[in-house]
Amino acid sequence: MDGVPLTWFLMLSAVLFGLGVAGFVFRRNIITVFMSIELMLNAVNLSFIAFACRLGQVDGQIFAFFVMVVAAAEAAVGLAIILTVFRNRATLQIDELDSLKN
Amino acid sequence: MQHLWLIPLFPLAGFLVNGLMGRRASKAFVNAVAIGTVLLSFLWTLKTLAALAPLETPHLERYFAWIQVGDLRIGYDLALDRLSAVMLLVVTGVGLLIHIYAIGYMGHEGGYYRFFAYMNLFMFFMLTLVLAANFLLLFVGWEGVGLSSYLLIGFYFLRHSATTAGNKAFIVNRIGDFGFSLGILLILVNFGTLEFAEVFSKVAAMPIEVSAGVLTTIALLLLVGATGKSAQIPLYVWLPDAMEGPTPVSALIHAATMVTAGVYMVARSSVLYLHAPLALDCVAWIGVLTAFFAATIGLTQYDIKKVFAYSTISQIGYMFLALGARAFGAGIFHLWSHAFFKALLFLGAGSVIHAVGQQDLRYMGGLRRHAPVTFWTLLCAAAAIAGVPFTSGFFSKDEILLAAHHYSPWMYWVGVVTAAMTAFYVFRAIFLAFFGEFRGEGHPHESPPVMTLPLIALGVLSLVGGFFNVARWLEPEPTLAHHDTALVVVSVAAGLAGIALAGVFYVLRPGLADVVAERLGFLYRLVYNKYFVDEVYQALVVKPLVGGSRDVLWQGMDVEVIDGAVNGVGLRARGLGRVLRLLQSGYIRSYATWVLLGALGALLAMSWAGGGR
Amino acid sequence: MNPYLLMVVKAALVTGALLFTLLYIQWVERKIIAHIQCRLGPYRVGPHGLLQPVADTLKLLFKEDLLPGHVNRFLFLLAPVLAVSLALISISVIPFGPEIEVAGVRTWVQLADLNVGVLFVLAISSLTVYGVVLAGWASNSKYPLLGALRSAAQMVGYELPLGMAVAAPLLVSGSLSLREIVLSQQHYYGGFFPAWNLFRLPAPQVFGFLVFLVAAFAETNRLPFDLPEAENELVAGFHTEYSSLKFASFFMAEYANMITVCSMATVLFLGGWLPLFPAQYGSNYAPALALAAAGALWLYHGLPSAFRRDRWSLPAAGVAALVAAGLFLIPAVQAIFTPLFWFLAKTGLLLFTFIWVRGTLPRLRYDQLMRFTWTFLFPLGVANLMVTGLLVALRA
Amino acid sequence: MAAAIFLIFAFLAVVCGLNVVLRRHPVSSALWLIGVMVSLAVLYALLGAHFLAAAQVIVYAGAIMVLFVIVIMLVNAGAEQRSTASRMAQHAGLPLLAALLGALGYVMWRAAPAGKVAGAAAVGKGTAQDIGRALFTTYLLPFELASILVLIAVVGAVVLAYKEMD
Repeated sequence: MDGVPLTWFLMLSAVLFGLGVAGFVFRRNIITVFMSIELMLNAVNLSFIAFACRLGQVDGQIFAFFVMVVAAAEAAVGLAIILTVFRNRATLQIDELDSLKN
Repeated sequence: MQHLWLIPLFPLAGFLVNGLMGRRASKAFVNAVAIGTVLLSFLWTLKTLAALAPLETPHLERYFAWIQVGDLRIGYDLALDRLSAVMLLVVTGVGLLIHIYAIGYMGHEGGYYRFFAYMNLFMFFMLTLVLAANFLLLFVGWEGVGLSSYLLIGFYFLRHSATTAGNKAFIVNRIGDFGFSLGILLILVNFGTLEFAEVFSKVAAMPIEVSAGVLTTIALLLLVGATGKSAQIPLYVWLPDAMEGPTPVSALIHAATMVTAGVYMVARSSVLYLHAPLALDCVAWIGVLTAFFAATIGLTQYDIKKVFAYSTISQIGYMFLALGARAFGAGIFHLWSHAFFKALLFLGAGSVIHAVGQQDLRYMGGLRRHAPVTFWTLLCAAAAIAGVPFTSGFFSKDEILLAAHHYSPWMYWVGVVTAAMTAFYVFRAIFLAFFGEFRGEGHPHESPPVMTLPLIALGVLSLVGGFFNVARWLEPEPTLAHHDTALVVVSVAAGLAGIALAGVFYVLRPGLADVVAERLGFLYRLVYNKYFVDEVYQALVVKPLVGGSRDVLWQGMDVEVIDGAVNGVGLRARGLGRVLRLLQSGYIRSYATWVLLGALGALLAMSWAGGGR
Repeated sequence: MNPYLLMVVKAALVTGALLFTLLYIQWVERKIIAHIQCRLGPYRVGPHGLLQPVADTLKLLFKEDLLPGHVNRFLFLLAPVLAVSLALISISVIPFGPEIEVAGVRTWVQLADLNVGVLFVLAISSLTVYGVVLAGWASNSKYPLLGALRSAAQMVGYELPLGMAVAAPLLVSGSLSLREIVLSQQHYYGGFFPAWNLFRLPAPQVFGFLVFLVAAFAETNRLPFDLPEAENELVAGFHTEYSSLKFASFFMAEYANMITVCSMATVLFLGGWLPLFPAQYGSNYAPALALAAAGALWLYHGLPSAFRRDRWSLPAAGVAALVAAGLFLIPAVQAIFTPLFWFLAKTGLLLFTFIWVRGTLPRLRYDQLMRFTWTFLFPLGVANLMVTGLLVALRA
Repeated sequence: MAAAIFLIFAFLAVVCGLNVVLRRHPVSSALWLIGVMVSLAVLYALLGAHFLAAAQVIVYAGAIMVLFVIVIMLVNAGAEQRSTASRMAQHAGLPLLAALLGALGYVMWRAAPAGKVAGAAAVGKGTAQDIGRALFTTYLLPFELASILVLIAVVGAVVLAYKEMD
């Protein structure tokens, strides 16, 4: 858009991505962790769309579209997994789900 | 575009349908698919030939690049010329008749669908072999027919002898194929292409001093493959054992089509061989020796299928003799007539076996009355193979012997003696089976029409097949100008003498044969035991090979070195894993941190490499 | 004229009209339900209970605003705000009429025309579920939670057929802008039969309309799909813990949603502000005629009425209607208000259907509700969409 | 005007994003995340991607986040407890995150030194027609694959969650 440098969008995208990473690394609730992933995806989408706008192409938007589709599929399956985990282990603490070690 | 690809495709479709769904399908369905696809192939062959007649120049069809590496392009290309047209007619026509015959012969066997699926698979590979426009595709067909041959020899896989015979055929063929593939590689290295037309034009353009060594090596290596596939000395030992397979298989694969693939291949490479005279001399030697020795063994065998198997080896020896004598057309001519009468001999033998449930000639006899159709058709075939005038075998054998005489007179005389022996052992089998009193048990009976009709068709073809002179068709300008009547008379007389001798030994004076055998003593035992070739091979090749494999390769190489190395690597990996396992904390957040580290690394690597600009 | 000022004026007008409608649609509903059930309905406050909504509003305003101690305070307060604001936003893209000229200013009777207006409405309507869900969850109490869960599943479940039903007329009209969609329905078959998307070739959207209407019932939590607030099993569903103004907000949101979906149905299927028949057959005089008829009826019934109060209130209304009818004969007024009349008539008819259904049909069981959408409504919507797409593609 | 809108909604997005990470209760995080998504939708619209702006709200806020909220309610997730099981994340997380942000900033600073304005040429690229045309021509195969992916996800989710109905 006129007057808004591309870099601003990319900065915002980077900041949101960083927030997502922080959530992923530092949060203990598995659902919140999952939401942090969505936050990262959103941040990346913003980059895609900003580049698409900058280059005057529609391709970046298509990528963002596919990211959304994949995110929807991922959310459906991921949440089903979380529900199953919760049924079996009665916890959402990510650090307690550590039976896949050693 | 004549859509040549359809010809091999039909049997392949039949193989897939029967192989995948045949188990649950009815016999009628399996029959319809198996016969129908071969019939379609046959009809399409006829249509194609009619469209392309008179086929004076080869017809090439390119479909797609199979292998494309640098300049090398090996395509899935099919070609049709007169040589492959003859082969096509033999394969699809005789194949069709044998398929029909098999309905009756295999009617009560288990694995019915499996049998026909394999037969169709064989047809696919054989047609690929015949139609291939380059050496590699030919090799595909070559190996494929070997595979189907192995599968069909071991069809009665519950019989130990059948699986052993299958293995033997496969392994012996492998030796030949090794040479063959080396030959193909040498062609590729020297000419940079595998396409027949290009290779042969480059061969023809090669100066003689360059070509002699290379071409002779190539031709000899190809010949190794041919001897393996076509059961010639020294690799013929698998064919008699291959009679363990069902009789239609023996007729189709081990008499009419597959075993003649070597002849076809040498004829196909005739240009190459003509530029390697030494190799061609080898072909002639191998041919004449095989023809003679196999015929002598055939004299003494009592298993009807073994008799015909040695006869096949001997007859293919004739074909090789023709090829070696530079009479390629004559060789293919004999291939053509041989396909009819030898398929008929096997099918007739199958009918006899079907009638008495027995393969041993000593327990047959007098079947003339019980199985008249079988008798008369077999008689046609026997007449043809014995070279009785104006049957198909007469014309083709005549061509060969003439060429042999032109090439080297002593080979002609060996050929004549072999012809006499051929007539003798074939009629010996006929007389033992059909004359005299029935010596076996049970009630012999004629086969059903579905079996006798193909016999009749092949009988007619055996009698009249020679009037279509394949040799002239393939080589319009005959290499031999003169036609020596005296030589023809001699060979015919030899054949008739063989028949007469057989008649004396087994019809007029039964018992004389045993007396003669006793007189000959050692010689008879030597021939009866097939010159102990199997035993010699066992002692000289198999034993050392197996022993060496066990002690050196298995215990020494495999267990000590390879296993040691593999296990050592495994142990190291486990040791390393014990350390790296500490990373596997089970905490997702730790993993996330590692991912973060990786992402950072990737980012830095990218910006260091100049990305982001 | 300053475009921002114009926008403000338009926004004020639309908001005012909307709030007024919200206030009085409850009165209308109560009256209609009452008459369906052979009652009189509100009658005490004002003539024919006309001041009842005002009284109700005052009552709710002055009731004690309870904030239960066990709730999540932030979300508890956020939920009604979310519900009502989302319900009101969608109205901004609905086109009520064509471009008009008032005192030299040309403008569209629409607050904003987005080129993805339909998607905007869908997006907003997909968010309305949060109001309910958050309310139920923040209440921290079992009935609201159950109501909220039911509501979430129901709204997600019925949003799909709704989306399918919305997509089909888009294909027929070939645009995502609500204004363009209305304009595309402008012609008449044979000179008199309206080419509304409901009837439009090549793919008449009869099934699409039905699917839309049924899904709309569920989306707005109306009977027969008002499971989230089924009073005989869940007390009052998600808003059990709410009182006074916050309760009123949910109430308002529900009616605002109803108005939105009815407007959407009008725009998507019934030709928006376009008249039922073309102007040469006198469609411009239809409003005057209708008002005059209503006025005459009220005068006829009011003058000899049995109730003392009616003897002046009904005739007064009748006279007012007749005056309005007269106003509609003035060309300037006619030009501005006739499209509006048609729009309101169609939307009103649909709203009446909503109320009528509420007065007629019983509530479904929850499993019936879910099975209905997943096994019938959604497949029907998909089939309708595919057939429509096929027909449109064939014509193109 | 555009810059003002950008600044407002970028600020909103960052504030919401911070809250997503900092709030201790999953429901709060989810709601703040919706805030991020809606702000981003506005930014998409600002960039001319109207269709994606709508899709962002419909798909992310209207579908995915509803799922999240419902699941949070179903499992009745409370505020999370602190735990320090992952020493790796505890110690290396923050420095690495800072390094990542620094690297990103560095790359961006190198790539776009100053003043490059997001192109005005883009306006009008991003309507439903443009997206649809690209989706059904150039990206037809990925589109179909995505539909299969979604189908698989539906089946997978049903299979995973089915036990509940026993």
